[in-house]
Amino acid sequence: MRITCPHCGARDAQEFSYLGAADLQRPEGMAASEAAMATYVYQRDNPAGVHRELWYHAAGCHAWLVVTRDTRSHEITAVEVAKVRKAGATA
Amino acid sequence: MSTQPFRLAAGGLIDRGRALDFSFDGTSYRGYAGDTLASALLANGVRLVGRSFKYHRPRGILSAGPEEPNALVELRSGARREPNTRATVVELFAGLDAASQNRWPSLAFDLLSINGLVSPALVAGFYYKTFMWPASFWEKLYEPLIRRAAGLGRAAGTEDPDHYEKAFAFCDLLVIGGGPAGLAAALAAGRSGARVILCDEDFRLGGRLLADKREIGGKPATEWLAATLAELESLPEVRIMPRTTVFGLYDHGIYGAVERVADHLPQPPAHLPRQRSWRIHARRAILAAGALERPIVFAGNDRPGVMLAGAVRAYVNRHGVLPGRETVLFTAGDDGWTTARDIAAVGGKVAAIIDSRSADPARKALADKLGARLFAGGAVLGARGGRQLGGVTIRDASGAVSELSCDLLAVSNGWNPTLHLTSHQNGKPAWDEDLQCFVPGTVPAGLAVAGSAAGRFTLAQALEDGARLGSEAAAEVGVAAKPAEAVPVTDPETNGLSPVWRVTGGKGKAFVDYQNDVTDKDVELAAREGFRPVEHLKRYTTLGMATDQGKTSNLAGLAIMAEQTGRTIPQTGTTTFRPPYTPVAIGALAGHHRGKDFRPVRLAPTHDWSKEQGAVFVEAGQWLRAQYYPRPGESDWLTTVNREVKAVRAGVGICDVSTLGKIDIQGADAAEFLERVYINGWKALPVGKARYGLMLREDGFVMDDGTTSRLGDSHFLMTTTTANAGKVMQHLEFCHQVLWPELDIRMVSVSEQWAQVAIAGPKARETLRGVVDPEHDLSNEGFPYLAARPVTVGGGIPARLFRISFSGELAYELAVPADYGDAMMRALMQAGAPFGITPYGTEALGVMRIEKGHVAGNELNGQTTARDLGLGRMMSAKKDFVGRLMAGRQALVEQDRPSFVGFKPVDPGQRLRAGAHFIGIGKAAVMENDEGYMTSVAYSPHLSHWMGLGLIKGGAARIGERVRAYDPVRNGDVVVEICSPVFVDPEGARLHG
Amino acid sequence: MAETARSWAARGAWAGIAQAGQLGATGPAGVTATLLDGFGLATLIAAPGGAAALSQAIVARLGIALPAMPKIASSASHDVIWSGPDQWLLRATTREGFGSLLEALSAQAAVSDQSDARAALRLSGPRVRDVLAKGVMLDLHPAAFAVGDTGLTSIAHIGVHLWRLADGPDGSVFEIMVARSMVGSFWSWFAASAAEFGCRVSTGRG
Amino acid sequence: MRYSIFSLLSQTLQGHKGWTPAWRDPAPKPEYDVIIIGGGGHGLATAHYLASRHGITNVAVLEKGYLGSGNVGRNTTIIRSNYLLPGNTPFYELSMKLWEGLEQDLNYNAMVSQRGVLNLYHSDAQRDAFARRGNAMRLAGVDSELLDTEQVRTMLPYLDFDNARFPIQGGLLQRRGGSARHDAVAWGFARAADSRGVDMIQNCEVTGITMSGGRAIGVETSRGPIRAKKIAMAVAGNSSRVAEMAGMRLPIETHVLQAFVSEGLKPLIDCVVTFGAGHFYISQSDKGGLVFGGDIDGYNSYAQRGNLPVIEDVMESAMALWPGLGRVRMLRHWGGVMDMSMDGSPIIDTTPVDGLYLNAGWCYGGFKATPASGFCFAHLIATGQPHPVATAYRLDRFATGRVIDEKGAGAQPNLH
Repeated sequence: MRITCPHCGARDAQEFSYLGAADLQRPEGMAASEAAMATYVYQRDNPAGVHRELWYHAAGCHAWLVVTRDTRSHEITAVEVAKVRKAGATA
Repeated sequence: MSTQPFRLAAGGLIDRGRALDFSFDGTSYRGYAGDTLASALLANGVRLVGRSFKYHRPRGILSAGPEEPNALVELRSGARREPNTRATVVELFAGLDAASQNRWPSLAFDLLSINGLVSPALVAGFYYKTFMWPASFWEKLYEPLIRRAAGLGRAAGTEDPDHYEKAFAFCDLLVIGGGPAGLAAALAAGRSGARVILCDEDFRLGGRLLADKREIGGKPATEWLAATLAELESLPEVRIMPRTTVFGLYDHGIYGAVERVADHLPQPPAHLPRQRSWRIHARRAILAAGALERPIVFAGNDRPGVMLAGAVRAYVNRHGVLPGRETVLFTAGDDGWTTARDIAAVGGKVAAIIDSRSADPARKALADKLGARLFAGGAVLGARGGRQLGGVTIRDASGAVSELSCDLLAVSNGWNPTLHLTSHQNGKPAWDEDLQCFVPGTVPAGLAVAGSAAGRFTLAQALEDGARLGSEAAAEVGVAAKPAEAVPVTDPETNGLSPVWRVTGGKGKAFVDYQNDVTDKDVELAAREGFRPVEHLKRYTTLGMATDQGKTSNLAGLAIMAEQTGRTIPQTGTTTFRPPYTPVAIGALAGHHRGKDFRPVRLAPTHDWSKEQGAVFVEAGQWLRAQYYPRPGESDWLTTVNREVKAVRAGVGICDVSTLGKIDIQGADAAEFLERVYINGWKALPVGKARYGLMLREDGFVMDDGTTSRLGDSHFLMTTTTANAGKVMQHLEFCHQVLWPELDIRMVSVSEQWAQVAIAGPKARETLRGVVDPEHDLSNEGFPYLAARPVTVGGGIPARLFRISFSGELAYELAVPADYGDAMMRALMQAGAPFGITPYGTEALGVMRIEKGHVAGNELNGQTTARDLGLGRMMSAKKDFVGRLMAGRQALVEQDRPSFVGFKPVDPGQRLRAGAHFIGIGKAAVMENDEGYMTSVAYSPHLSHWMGLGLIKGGAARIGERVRAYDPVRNGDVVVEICSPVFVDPEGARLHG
Repeated sequence: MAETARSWAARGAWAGIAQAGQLGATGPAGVTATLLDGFGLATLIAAPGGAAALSQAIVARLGIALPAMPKIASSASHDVIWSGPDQWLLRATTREGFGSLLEALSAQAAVSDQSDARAALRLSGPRVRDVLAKGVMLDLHPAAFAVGDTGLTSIAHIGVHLWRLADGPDGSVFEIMVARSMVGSFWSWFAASAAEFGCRVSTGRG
Repeated sequence: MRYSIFSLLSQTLQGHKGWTPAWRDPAPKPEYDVIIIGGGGHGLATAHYLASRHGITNVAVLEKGYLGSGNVGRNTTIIRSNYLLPGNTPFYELSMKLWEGLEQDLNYNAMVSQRGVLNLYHSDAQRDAFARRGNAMRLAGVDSELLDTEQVRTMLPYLDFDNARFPIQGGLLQRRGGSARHDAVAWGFARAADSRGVDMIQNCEVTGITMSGGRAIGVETSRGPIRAKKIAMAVAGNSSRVAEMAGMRLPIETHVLQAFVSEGLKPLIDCVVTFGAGHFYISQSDKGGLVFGGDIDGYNSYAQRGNLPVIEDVMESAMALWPGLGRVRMLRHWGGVMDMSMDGSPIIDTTPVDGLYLNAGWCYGGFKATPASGFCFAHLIATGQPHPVATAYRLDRFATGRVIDEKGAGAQPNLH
């Protein structure tokens, strides 16, 4: 596979390490519940189809990326920088 | 030396001026440059080349290409022996040495051919139905026998003396196959300036143009071939790679290829690899891999001398070999007739032509012209002969059966497109009813298929496809394409075909899959027993599972299954292919990475100094670290380690700790960030101080620990364990970039910048005094425990000094820029000489940390919590941190979780071992009584007995109690007493000394 | 970083690993390798939103601007090399004055001295791309990787930072930086890969 | 018909004309007592044990493709019970015992071959971790032996002992481990279940789970609706997709694992060996092919195929372990998709949906578990209670923290 890092350009997937689903929201703060955290840590949609997922450009620029990829065909339709995505969202 | 009795007097693309001597099964032969091993054997009249897998039937040469199922040999000898090598693709070289395989004692007389006598019982799947009684006989008797009989060639087993490489290539267009379609494609794209890579598995480009006598533009096709190659070679952005097989298609336009750099030489020249594996990144690719000819299933169709008609043509036209004196042609289409014509053209005798199609006056006329008897509407019922074809039994249109003698039977049944790569991405081929073959169905993005590989079998179509697709690919990648020129094919082409999948009624076995000895009866049996889905058929009969991956057999198997089940071929299934297209040497795909180069090794800046000191090194993850420093006269490692430990505790020692991960963390929110990633507090840490930190994974288990120092208000230096440095960096980047991008954190690894050494022992300060520049106060007050500050050494060299201790002694860690690591060690040795300074390694380091009850990798094994390790109180209740909530889960806070304590043998003479499990005294050694396990052990020279750290249910509450340390895998069973994990100086007096 | 005479001997990253001479095939060298030593190197990371200010500070001091893309910008004495979002390597051909430069820049950036952290190699020669193709997973074709381009990637499981400098007398010129601790394994790969073409090795200053 | 040497010889005399189909090809009935979704190894084993041990025969196995088309036909055929944690060891040991009697139980030769499984270690710490595991196995009544370098050298003299980046220091050997013929396992269970009346329905894809009042009462399929009192999922690789039909999310990601086979060779290696300094294991099949594999590709995938980086990683490990493999050719490689659970261990449990039972999360260890998985799942379905050796495989263990994490890798499936 090739992943087009928004910073570095198209690279072999070998340069990246994978974490998993990208859109999980960590329950933040002292008020967060154990149950919500367990869901965040363990439960996954695991879709057969379009999947937004986190990849870390370990051998490159060290950016965490959100890659939109189809888990049936491996086709990649979008790559975003995770940091920018989160900063751009309403926090 | 034989005289090549089957070599034609003239012709062929061989260099008769370059004779090459070679040997097969110990007999010497001669061939020419341009031969394959197969063509040279045929030239010499060698027909019997191998034995089949199951029945050990004599086998010859069926094909002239990569699809060869029969002519597999062991090539070369000794450590370079290559089993299962297809003689049809081996380029002949001087001194080539090959041997037949899967026979004993000899090829001509193979004892296991008695399998043929019991063969009626050895049908598909017979082994699933028997060998079950008595139960113990399967493994003791039946299976060893089966294993010995199975397999084909013998691997060398010993170390491969050749080396291999990997390489990466990028192109606009990858053309797979250097036949007419591929050449036309490469030319069209190359002329427009596109970056083109043209790969061909053969050592000579041209594909079928080498095997067929054709005309292009009114001239022999070989002239067009030569001109095209010359032009391609002149184009700077075109790279031609012969002897290179594109074996697989992977995601996003990545193609795997293997280049046989030196397989055509007796052995690789100096500085060249044997093979090179390529990862080719292609924006577009054109598959122009041609087609593979199909045999016909009839009794005895495996006799040496039964050959594909197209292969016969290749031997005649390309190699100047007519592999028989008297040929019979069995054809289901027009293409076979070309073979008859070409044989006649070189003066060979075509005794008869059996055309399965009904009578046709034009064909009759042609047969007459060739001097061959024609049996229109006929079939070959069977072939006879043992080690060599003796004749065929034929049935004519009227049903009359007769015998013909011949020594070569050319079989023509149409061609299957070489579409393998189109199915590597789960693409399914589609059945073409008109062409009676599978053609590419769903084709992966970026790939186009040209010529025969697309089922467009004529030369005109190949040239047209190549030119068109080559231009299109160039346009698609944004190169200004030049219009492709039309290249006329000027000789007539006909392509009539009415395939015959099998002929019934003959005597003896009729093979579908030659190599795995699968017969038509096996397919029938599979149908009878319900193994009807194509995958069941393949798996039950082993059809298509041999080294040729069913290139010549899959379709016939499907066709027979279709006939048995009353379905059409496409209803029965499709033929799909898994990578690689042809088998690939493991060494090629490994490249440089074997032996010491399997993975990079990391060396500390002090490595050469340690080596000079006589260190024994140990693999510690990626690093090589000094394990201990033996001195002359020391009988074993324990003696050395004991000396090192004693020297530290009595005087001073130094140990490299450069391998620890070091992360520079700066930014306004650095302290806040540490609050969130560590379980303990950081905001109150003063500048110039260090603190021990522990971090959890989000699931609440311990991830890593280390000492982090505050170098400035918004500047921290984190250390990680050696093993987890990369993992922690990635985790911190995740926390910052994904969880809390709003924080101002700026992190970078500085692990490589600093050479760092631990200086430990009561004389550490005095030693250091001789190294650190005098203006720095090192007194206990001036540089107290956990101080962490910049200093200078050696007359102004910037350094960092940390007063931290893993050994429990008065200790420091001194970090200098890596270029000065070597000098630092020398300076310390000099400064410490009066105190008997001693270098110590990771073993002594380990002993001392166990003596002090510090946790390390064995305890931080990913299965332990902070509480388990006695560090639960570090967890701040006032802040959120990674892992906080999950660490509070029911099962993680249960009182009876095994927790961290020390152990000492009740009999001080007994040795402890890590990995032993704890069992209550007097309790049975069963899982239910398992109370925990020993994580780390060492011999304490201070205590003069072994000591251990471990995790046991009840933990510290049980101090003083005795349990068994049960270690049956090493015959250990030692009674130990649970004790405090701190064995030496529990008050910490030495630390503050 | 060293600015005054010291009593300790510095030992560069290549010491004990590689030395001047000829590797592999004899005859005219297909590749020329220069082992670089003695340069100053530091990581600069801009504060959030602070890249422009940092770039201005660099322009003011060194006359070169920080590239926003994976590029290298060079003056006679310094290079700034993109090494990640809002992150650069600053390289000086000599360590003279480097410490004070870093100190001056630390107001605008998180600065981490890396002068001793990397081994660097300059490569040129007619077969330089053929050697690099045996390990580099980037397209280094002149049209795809222009003068001034840089990339962080890996070779033979070893992280590298490479860039292309202005062409020299024997064609394209590349430099590669590799973590100091792994330079032995890197050299093992390089020597095996360059042997086919023959390689002349010399030493030089960065 | 009963298989034996006598039936084989008798059929040989009749030209093999009398063999009957190994199983029927029935149309689905409108309703069953139990529907098993998934005609792979675990589903078929579950059917066999439901019928043979619990007398529950009004059972349908619904398979979207052909029987055995999932991971039972795609794995590297290794069987072993060399586990560390008490949640796992007794379960896999039950599986091993079932393997040992499988041929007689099924009247089908699945070619179980106890050739030994040897895990190599390359450091003192790894040795001690292996000792911990070997001792845990002994405590659970499982055979294990810790070998030193010389003992390994005697067994496998051609490994790289002298020039290795990570020298071999020894190994943990389970002699009773080995391999079995994967397809035959599926076929043997299918044939045995069929002989007791279980309907094996191929080309029948489940497209929905019919719910009524929070209870699963049937399935929609490509061959029409089918009702059932109990519905059991055994669709590892696709568990999340089927669970979604019942509105559930699972602690599972689907990943691709590649496997490899070499050309057929004369006997070369007599046991299963795993490399401890990389991801690689190898054995040799009865037919002579070296069967080997390595790490998962490491990203979510349902594509049943992988990519070159892992292929190369496997070959590098192969050469590092055994430099004599250089000229041996890889014949085929393929991928299977697996349920990678969040702690690396499986789930055999009831679900929040009444009437729906879950068998999932087998990671890359599903094949060796096949008999015990079916045995314990059948027990759960028939009795409503977990089998004693499978009590740890609860779905709620992630919430309670009772995870079974053999590697200590944490909640990250691609690290297990």
